[in-house]
Amino acid sequence: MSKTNQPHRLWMYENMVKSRAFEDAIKPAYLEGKTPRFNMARGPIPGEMHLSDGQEPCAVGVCAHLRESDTVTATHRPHHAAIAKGVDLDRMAAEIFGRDTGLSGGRGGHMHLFDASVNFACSGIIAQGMGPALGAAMAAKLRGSDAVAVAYIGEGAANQGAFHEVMNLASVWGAPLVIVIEDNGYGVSVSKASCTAVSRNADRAAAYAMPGIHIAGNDPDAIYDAAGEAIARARRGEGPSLIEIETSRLEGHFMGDQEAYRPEGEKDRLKAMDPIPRYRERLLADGIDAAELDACEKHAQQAVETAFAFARGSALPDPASAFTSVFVERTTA
Amino acid sequence: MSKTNQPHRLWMYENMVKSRAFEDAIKPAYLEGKTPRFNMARGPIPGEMHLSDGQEPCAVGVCAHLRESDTVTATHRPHHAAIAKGVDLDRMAAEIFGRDTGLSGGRGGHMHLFDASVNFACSGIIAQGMGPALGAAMAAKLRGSDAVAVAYIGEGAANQGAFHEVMNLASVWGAPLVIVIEDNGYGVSVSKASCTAVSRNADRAAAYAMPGIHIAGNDPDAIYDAAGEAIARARRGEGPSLIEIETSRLEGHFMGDQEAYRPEGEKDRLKAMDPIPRYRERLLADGIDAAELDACEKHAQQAVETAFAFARGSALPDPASAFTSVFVERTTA
Amino acid sequence: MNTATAIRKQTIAKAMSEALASEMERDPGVVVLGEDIGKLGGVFGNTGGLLERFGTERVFDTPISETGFIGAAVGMAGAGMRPVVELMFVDFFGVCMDAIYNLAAKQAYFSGGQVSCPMVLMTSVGGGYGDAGQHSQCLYATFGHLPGMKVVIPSNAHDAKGLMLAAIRDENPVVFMFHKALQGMGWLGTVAGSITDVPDGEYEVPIGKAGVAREGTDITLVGLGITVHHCLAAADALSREDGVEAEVIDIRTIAPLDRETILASVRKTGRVVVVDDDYLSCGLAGEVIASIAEAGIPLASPPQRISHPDIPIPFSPALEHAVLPNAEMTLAAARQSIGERA
Amino acid sequence: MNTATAIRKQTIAKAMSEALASEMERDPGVVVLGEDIGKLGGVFGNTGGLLERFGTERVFDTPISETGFIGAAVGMAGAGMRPVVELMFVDFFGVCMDAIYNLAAKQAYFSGGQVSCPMVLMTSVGGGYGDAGQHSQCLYATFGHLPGMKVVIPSNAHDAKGLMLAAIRDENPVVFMFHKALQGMGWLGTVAGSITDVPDGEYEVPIGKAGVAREGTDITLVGLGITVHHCLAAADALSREDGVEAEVIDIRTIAPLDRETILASVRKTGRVVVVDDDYLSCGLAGEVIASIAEAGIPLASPPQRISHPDIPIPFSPALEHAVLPNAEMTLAAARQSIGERA
Ligand SMILES: Cc1ncc(C[n+]2csc(CCOP(=O)(O)OP(=O)(O)O)c2C)c(N)n1
Ligand SMILES: Cc1ncc(C[n+]2csc(CCOP(=O)(O)OP(=O)(O)O)c2C)c(N)n1
Ligand SMILES: [Mg+2]
Ligand SMILES: [Mg+2]
Repeated sequence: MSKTNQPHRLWMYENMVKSRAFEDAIKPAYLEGKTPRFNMARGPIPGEMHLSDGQEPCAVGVCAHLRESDTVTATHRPHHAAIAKGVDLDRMAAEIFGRDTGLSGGRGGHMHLFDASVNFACSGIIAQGMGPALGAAMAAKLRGSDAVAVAYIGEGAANQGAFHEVMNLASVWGAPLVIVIEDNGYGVSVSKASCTAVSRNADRAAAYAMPGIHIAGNDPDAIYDAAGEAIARARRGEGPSLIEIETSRLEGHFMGDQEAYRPEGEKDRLKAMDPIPRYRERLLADGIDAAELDACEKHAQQAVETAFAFARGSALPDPASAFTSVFVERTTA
Repeated sequence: MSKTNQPHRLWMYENMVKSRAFEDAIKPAYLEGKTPRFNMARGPIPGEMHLSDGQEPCAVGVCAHLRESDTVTATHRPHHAAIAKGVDLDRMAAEIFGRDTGLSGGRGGHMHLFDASVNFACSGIIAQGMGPALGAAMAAKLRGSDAVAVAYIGEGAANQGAFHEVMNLASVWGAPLVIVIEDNGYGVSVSKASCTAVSRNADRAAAYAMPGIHIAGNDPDAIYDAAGEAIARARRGEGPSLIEIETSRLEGHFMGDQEAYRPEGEKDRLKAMDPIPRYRERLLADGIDAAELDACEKHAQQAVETAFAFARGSALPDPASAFTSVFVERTTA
Repeated sequence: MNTATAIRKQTIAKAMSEALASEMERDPGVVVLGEDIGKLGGVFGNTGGLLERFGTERVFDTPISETGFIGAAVGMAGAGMRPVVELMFVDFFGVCMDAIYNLAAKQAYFSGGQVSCPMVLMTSVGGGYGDAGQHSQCLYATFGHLPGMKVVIPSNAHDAKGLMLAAIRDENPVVFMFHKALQGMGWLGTVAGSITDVPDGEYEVPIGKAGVAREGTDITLVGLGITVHHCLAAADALSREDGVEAEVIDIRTIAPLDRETILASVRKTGRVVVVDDDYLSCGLAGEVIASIAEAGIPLASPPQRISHPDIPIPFSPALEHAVLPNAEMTLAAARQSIGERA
Repeated sequence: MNTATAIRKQTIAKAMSEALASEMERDPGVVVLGEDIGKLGGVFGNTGGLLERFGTERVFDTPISETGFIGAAVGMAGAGMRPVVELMFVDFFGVCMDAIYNLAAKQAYFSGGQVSCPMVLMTSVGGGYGDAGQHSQCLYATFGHLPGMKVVIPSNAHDAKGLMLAAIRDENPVVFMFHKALQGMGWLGTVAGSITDVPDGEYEVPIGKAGVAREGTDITLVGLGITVHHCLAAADALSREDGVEAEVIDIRTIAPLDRETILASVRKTGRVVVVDDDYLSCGLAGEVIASIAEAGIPLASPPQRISHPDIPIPFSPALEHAVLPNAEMTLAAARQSIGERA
């Protein structure tokens, strides 16, 4: 980590904290109306809720290098990546609450966050965000811009056909695409080890003649460095890269998950390695002022509070709006 | 090639010749009714016709090791593999002619040859035969039999998602499956080099922790040796292998293909390397009697003539039979 | 055949897992494959306890490779086994439909009946719980349109068990849809009417036969899965408040569709409302109405259908609940039908 | 707008490639992707000459990776380009449907209109030439059932060019189906009526509007793609031999379906036969009939439909031609309709 990246480190810290604070605010809001017996259909935020607690380093380490004009496609577990990409937090919260002021007026919800102003999109179907990311990368390339695209996927997605097709196409086309695997060890209840033929998905990059980088430690700085190289490479027109990050999911697959599939004690071990306090300690050890970190935390907390107030203060959408935006009118002829 | 395999060499030669003779008989039959202007819809054999001329070594080198109880799934280009697997030649010809006596009573045609008695099946959708082959392999494994399955695909299929999924599953499950890539350099008009990120698909086997064997030379003996090892490995319960065979398609993608996409002179060069006369010379050089080879050729030719006579002598199916075999009645309860 | 007597109220999830266990016990060729169907017992609870009871040789937690493992199930079925495979949400059909409709559904036909495909594809359908447009679809018509597979959906636990038994024993591919709002998973809420007595012996509910969920003379309400319960609720209100006796038909088998049972009812009542929660255009409700029209049955008022409109399923409850068919819409349509003359 | 005058007889293939070339000329954001669409000019001739004219930066021969390159097209469209992508046969939808119906079709909705998806998916449909059950399907209803995409199919070259222009300029995903038997590839045979005058300027045929291919007063025959020609042939025979004047409607846009034009015709004639070559159950023909029935239009005889039966498409011509809808079946149904009273 070079000295010149100091501001990025604070940025990364603040965005990790913001993501965590956002999800810490989601948790009680999601559970409203769902007690005493948990019922996903109820409350102000119905449906599945996939939290990214513990995976924040993957979001900030990569997105620290990105511009608004770069594209990110995220998965069913998108909050941390959305926040790091600069998605409007107020409208994101409102979308998750299904409000009129949401990014999509409540049509999409938590698994379908789109913010065109920062080129952020999601898909809830495993590995299917990769194709659109490749397309965005190719659009940049064909237009001669140096914008890049990043596709986030989980390690479970690396066994889906779309992964293979997009990896090959990206390589053949020399697309400015970086594929980031967030390896949290599980696809719902199924462990990576039990369903993946290789121990490192990064090794699969060789099957597509592209660099494959494996990063252990769930460490924002290490991710920052590796992603910086891969993204710079893509910007230089040298083609795609695969980055595999060992990370950890500190909550269930979705809220309500009993997590009986985890080995005894695993969750405590993972929580003890929570990357956010660890990073705070590292920054302090590297001489950053506690006051600066406190300020980051405060900013983050305030942004989340504002966002939730905005969301809760917004109206539910007019039912008639369910019928709009199915098709978009032609703007030019 | 060990001496003990001498009978297999004659078997391989005879089956290559039989496949070629079969297709040489198909060609004029297919063109009946399609002249002066080629029209695929006309004649006794309508639809697409994918010939395997030049790819016969891939069929015989592998199938020489197979038993009836082993499964083969083939592609849209299935004749050579069907013949080498021992599919009933009469009923196969009748199926291609759309006759009542065909393997499937004319319901399937050239791209959907099924012969349950030798566990042979086809699919016309690229790479989609792999899943059923994996399933057949697993059925054998779960029942404790040492039967294996072989899935044939083209090199173009190695860029399809199904390839990736089945490779990974086969490895994770330790399935007795051998995947055979017939690399003829083209998927219709698109060259392998222009659409595949790696130069050797065998190298992709590493992404699934399975052996990947590359065989150059379109040589039945070399294929025989490599396939023998892979199949023995599968029978021993040691899991799947990938075999990539460099072969050549001596005709168009399908009959009627103008082949303008081929570089100047390529076709002549390939025809000069036709594996069948080359193998005949090799066998002669290795001391096999010309008379034995002549006898093989004669057997093959006779079998093909009998098959075509059977097909042409058979009735077209009763239209009412279009409605049967959609569902199969339950035989046991 | 119903060999049991004691009354045992069960959920559809439990009835499905019970049917699976009993068939696995009976037939060693039955194996279960899918994502999270082992350790977790199925996201929707329908494979609970199977791994513990039958082990990893019969119950396979798979990678997220639907094309691969559904394709493998086709091969297993062709080899004489009876795989039961789960596609967690029907919404995911887009990543694996070739294995379903070009392989499983056509294996018997392409082989001229030589090779059958006795497999069951279990898949969850339906919305109403805020899971948005990639996790709430029904796609009844998507599957019902394509030949070579049977497609069933139970509206209650009794039928779930009997249909599952019949599906596993069928020589043909059967798509077994189950509706999330009926599944009996507490965390999804459950329509009470789906929890019924489930006899504990073996019995089949025949595939290809619709059921008469309520007899009536004045109007026919046709539904499937959850909409059967909307129809029953509407029928209750009609009886109570309007003195109208509605007959309720539970389609139960989407393909092959039992047109006879529906037509017989409509011939009797002369009025019909069809309710499904799949998209409207080229939907199953339209198919039912077209079949009635083709048959030339004289109606006292035009046939009506209620379906999800031709829009993606919206996330916000304010939107989703406004467009999702329900009992009130069914009642209103029935009242309109009764009030009108053709 | 039609700015041209000279008469130029063209095939649909040529009309499609001409429309593509003219839009590529006009709009640098238009790119073409697919298998064999470059060097080969498209297996069905509809991209002929594009590679030579626009180069490898605009015309991409892809690997056999439909999920990958159709998904990429969604991303390109979201980024403001106008990709035209080919799925060689509609039968292959099963390997890539998620990219089509969960991504392309829902991008506008999920984003609340922020991100549109102006892409065209060209795909060949139809049988009749012996290519068997994985290469002969139509799947009109499969696509017409799922919201968020427009689906069109021309019955002649004039409409092919105008629909292609309109499709490329549409802000939304448009599935452009073309029927192999109308394509004008000599090697497939071609229905003569599909080869029409194609004005050489720019003009659009509006998406969402059915056409009246022949005016008439006595019965309405509804078709699309090739079945329009069956309807026209039947109408000719009816006029010549029966003194019956049939109106022929060319559906042209499968989704959104122009019910008004169809209903207006049926209101006038009181009799209707709908003909498609897709599978029957939950098909487009059924949708048309259901829409007529719902509208409560009084008919002089029950509506009829002719579709491919609910069986896989058989290979042998002896079987395929027995089950594939044709002009004779259309004529027979029309005569029955005329002869009957409701
Ligand atoms: C094609 C498809 N199959 C299955 C699912 C259901 N599903 C949702 S999340 C998930 C696990 C994904 O695992 P991974 O890719 O590792 O991401 P993680 O949840 O760990 O972030 C599964 C199986 C889906 N959404 N799409
Ligand atoms: C999923 C799918 N995409 C496209 C096709 C059309 N198609 C048929 S054969 C073929 C080329 C296949 O190439 P390869 O796998 O190398 O086999 P080969 O024809 O060379 O034997 C293509 C693209 C198909 N049948 N299935
Ligand atoms: Mg994971
Ligand atoms: Mg090839």
